[in-house]
Amino acid sequence: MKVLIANRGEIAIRIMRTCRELGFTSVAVYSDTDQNALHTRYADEAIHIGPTRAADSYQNIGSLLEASSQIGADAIHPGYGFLSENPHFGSAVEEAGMIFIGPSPESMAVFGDKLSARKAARESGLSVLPGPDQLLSKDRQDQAIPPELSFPVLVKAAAGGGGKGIRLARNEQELQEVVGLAQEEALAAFGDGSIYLEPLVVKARHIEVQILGDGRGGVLAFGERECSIQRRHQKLIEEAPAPNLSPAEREYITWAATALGKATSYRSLGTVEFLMDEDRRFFFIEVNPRIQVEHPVTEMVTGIDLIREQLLLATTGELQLDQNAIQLRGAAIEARVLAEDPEADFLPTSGEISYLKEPGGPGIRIDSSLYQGMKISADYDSLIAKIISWGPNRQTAIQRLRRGIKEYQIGGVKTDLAFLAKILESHPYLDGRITTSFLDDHRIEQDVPCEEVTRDAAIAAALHIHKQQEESKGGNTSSVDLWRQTAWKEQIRSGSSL
Amino acid sequence: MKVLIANRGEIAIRIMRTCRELGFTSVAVYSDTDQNALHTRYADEAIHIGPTRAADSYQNIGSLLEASSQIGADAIHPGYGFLSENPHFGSAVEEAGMIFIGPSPESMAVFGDKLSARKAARESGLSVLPGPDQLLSKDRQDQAIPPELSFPVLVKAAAGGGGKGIRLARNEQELQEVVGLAQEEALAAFGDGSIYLEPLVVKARHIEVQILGDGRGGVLAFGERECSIQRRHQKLIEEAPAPNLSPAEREYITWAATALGKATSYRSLGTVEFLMDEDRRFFFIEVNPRIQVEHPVTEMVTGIDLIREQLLLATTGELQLDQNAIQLRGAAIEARVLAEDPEADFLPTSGEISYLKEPGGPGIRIDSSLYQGMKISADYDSLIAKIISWGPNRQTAIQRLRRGIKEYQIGGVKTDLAFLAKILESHPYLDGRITTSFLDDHRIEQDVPCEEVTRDAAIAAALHIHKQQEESKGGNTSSVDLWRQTAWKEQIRSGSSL
Amino acid sequence: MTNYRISIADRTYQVSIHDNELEVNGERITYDTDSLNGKGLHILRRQHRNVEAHVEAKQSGSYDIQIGGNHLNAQVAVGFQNPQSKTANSSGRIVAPMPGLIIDVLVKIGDKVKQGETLLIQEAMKMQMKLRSPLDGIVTSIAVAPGAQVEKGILLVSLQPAG
Amino acid sequence: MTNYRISIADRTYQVSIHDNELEVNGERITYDTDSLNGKGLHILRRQHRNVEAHVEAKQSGSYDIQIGGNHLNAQVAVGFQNPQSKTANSSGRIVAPMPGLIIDVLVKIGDKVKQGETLLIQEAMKMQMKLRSPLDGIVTSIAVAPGAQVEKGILLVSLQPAG
Repeated sequence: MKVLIANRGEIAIRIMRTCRELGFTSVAVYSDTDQNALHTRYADEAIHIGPTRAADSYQNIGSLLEASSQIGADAIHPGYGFLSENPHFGSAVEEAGMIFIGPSPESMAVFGDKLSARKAARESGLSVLPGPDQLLSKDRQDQAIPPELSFPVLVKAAAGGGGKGIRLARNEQELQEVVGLAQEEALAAFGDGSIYLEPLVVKARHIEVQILGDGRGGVLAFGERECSIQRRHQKLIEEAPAPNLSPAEREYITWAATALGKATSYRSLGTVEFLMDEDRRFFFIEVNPRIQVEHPVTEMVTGIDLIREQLLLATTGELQLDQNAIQLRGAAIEARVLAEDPEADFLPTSGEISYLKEPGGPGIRIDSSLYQGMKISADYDSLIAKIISWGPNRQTAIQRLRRGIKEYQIGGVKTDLAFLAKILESHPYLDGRITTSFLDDHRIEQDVPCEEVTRDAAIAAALHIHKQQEESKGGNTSSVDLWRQTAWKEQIRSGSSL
Repeated sequence: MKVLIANRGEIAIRIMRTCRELGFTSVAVYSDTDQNALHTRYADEAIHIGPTRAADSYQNIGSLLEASSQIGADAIHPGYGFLSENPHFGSAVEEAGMIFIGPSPESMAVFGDKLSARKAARESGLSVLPGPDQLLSKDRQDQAIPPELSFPVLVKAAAGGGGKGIRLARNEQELQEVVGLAQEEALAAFGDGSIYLEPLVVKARHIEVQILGDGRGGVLAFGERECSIQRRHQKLIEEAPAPNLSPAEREYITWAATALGKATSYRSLGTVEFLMDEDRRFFFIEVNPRIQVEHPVTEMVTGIDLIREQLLLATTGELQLDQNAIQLRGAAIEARVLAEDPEADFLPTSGEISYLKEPGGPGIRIDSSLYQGMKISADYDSLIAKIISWGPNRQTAIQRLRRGIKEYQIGGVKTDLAFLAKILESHPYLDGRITTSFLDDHRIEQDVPCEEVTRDAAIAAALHIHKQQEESKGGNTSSVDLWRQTAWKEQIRSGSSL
Repeated sequence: MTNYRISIADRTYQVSIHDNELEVNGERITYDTDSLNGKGLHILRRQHRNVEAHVEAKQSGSYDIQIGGNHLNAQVAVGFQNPQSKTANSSGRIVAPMPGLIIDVLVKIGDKVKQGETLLIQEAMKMQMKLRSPLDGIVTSIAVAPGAQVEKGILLVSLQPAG
Repeated sequence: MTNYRISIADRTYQVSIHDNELEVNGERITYDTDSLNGKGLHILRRQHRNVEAHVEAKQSGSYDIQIGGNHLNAQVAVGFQNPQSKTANSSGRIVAPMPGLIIDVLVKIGDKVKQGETLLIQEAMKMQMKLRSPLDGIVTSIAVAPGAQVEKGILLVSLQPAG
């Protein structure tokens, strides 16, 4: 079985790892920029698919099909993002005689469009947020917003996913401003500029259920994930199980997700997303018809490799487990390591990874595509690694994740690691008081470092520059060797302190 | 709570990780050679304890107590090796008013001496290997071996542990030859040259049970580990649970280990080691009164952090769990990454770590003290890292461990990684046909690499040298930039292949 | 003897390095230090602590320092030159806040703009953002056109403050 | 143009590098290659595969290469010099098989020794091992004394073969 992974970065490597464990041959694809990327070296085979711009490479169906044919792939895994939710891609892969490791074209058609997804959910008996099941036209200056909605509203891409292309409008004027931008963004990201309106639910929690369906009505549920900690509508920290859910609440969403999967004969992995409002009512939002960034927390608490189950289902046509085999244990949390600057409104950062030391030890999993010498660019998503912790309970999982984040050393590029650590130390997070407005409600600020730390930093900087200058003068003996003559032994003996 | 860790390498970092999760302050100690070691930077505080020779630093009770007093430590964790089984150390720590995170001096006295351990086990109703409960004198040329023994026999250090100082004698002449060497080795390693004889059990399996006692008769058992894959009587690959044990067999060794712990009012972590012979009879060998190298496999299948339980017991005096909370799930395997050359009789290797990329992804745990720029020397143990896998069953755990080993890149120092991979691919291992003579019975040979690989290696070597030479000529432009002009695009278009 | 003036988080240190002596703000320091690789990993062995710092040169005079979980920026002047800021008042300079693609330029030279008015739209990481005017003024130069790929910090538009 | 003769696992390759051309055993190669860091990480992009190789210089002319899970040793001669082995027959040379401490020297110069007889005892990683004579002969020189710390490959004892 030769599987081409039509993606890059950590998710490509994640999928290849399971391929390797199963003895499947994995094929990497790469754009110009990615010619030395870790995923191209991890794969058993690798093939170039086009220039850096995603539309010409990772989102280019023609290139991908040509590469698949050239290399003799039996199956294609789309990962997340890029073409993963594009219904044409799955169909084209199947028409070319290959296995598409994802939902059937029918499921994709239903759930790829957020409005038809709402319809399917309502028909399966799920509560859906109020709002019209129709698209917004671009020139809507004259229209009033529909009577069932009131400001604030969210403008969302109908073909969207992963929190991209969502805009908030608090009044009529803002709505007029963002409509155009949202449409352009949606077109750029998903190849489809359709947008629609949804009410903004305040103090909501984002909770989702992982399912796997066999396409014939057999559906497994793998428990829920809490993904409320978001910036710019994109998830930052996710956990399983969702804290403080009652057994009845958990049972309800599991039922709802399974019912929707069964009603639509859902095939492959998918995530049924819900909002829980202040009154603890659940509303269906959408189905993500693909593997998700945050799937590892489910793997940690169930002990099940979701990609393995997905690959085996795709190649055999049969689910390998039954629902009784899915038992949760402990708690898991994922933090997304981003090449973004939280102190500058999460703007993307770039640079070359000059030093890398990834965390380890008990209860820590790293899904990363980083390597020393890697160049981080703004060409693709800013997600560069994920750190996931497991513990017998939520408190231990938090303690471990904090410990792991402190161990993570990524030199050369500014990341959100310190910001993630601050969230995990904040009282509302520890208490499980989490909503999608967490980062607006609770200002997460970096501590001013203590004097000792800045002093050490200043010394390190001076040493560094001094050493560089001495080296550029041509001598091989670096100044730092001289420092060693100031023996610490004497200091300790003399008891001198600073 | 300030905990000084009287150790180095991966186990020091392992213990500090849990300290950090619990909010305990950790203190590293270091010898001259280790002044930049990772454990000294991981700890909250660090203190120098003497020159490189272990007897003068990590095994120097005086230095350690002085350091503890200077830095105000509340407790000392000995790790494994070094002073961990030295009864004087535990007593000295407690007399100095600190908590010793390990067995009581009484337990240490019973189990530190392998002969009194045999006696205690026999009194608790455990089967013990035949042999006299007395030491061997150095000048035993005139003595016959005791009537209950026959060749081959093992010469073992009474104060030993970790497989060190064990010698095989197949006949009277070999016995005479090895007695002196074994005594000297025991003296060097444990500060005590006492040795004794034990029959060699052929086709034996080495199976051990992890216990934690409260020192007042309360004892928890955490399941067993299979540690039969050994080289030079030192474990190489360990797993939990032991494959192919019947429920009755598992119940028996659990009972035996717990009974011995209760009878001796055992305190802290310990491992009760058994041999299982060809007729599936279990014989007690010894108790290791300390944390063991292979403890992570037990942590992976129980989900319990053994160091955490040990630290909390030591600081509160109470066990935090009851036996019902210890439930096994799946299978875990550990492989020891050694700076040794398996093709040269496992002789130690040395060098500087020039490149490091550690494995990740689902079900992989790394316990390592490696960092890029680290100098590996023969001053201490050759264990440089551990890779541990977990899977829902043994087969998946093996697949994952193989995958993880293949991901592990350690440049600059030859290791046993490729050898470990070959063991994990061998049929007897996959079938669970494991005995302590595995590596003698099954010749594990490296494949001759295929022609494509050696050809690529030759090209890489030539490029490397060429680049170095051009750089030493002073130019900043490296030759490799020129290669890039040979565009791959043309090759792909022209379809040229090698 | 080389002197460095280093500013970190509103604190300023004067560090002097001469042979095997190191002074901070005039005080002799007796740390032992090591540099572990050629890439900026430095270890300061203080009395009861080993501190690890990663130093990375950014723009001229600006360094990133990772130390104890902190990610700090240091401004360094060598030889105690007074860093007399010769850069013009930059409030009229609109620079790219990140690398990315210029989607649209909404103004032309000579336009009067108000504070908060959108001047350009830039895209990066598939996110579009409006770059707004920081003041009331007149557009004096435009350095980019739609479709341009720009580096972070590149000057995009210059404004002359009004009044 | 530089020529390299490279021996790996009993195979020998002649690699020629000249500007942007690379030949292996006379055949023009059209790989695209890159060097990712200054530390010996090379990437060979072949037609349908990206291969990663880590190259590390060991002793003169000897290189360690890690590639695809293999750990290979390469002997390299630059410029096709015939590596005329000028080293003496080394069978009478006892060298340290690893770095460590010499615990005991059991022979003295002029001693007749038999094949398999223990000449020295060395300790490393707390394990003692006997270094035995590879042949029958006479001890002609002893380079170490008990207590010496030796590097791997250091000459310890020389023997003159008997007969």
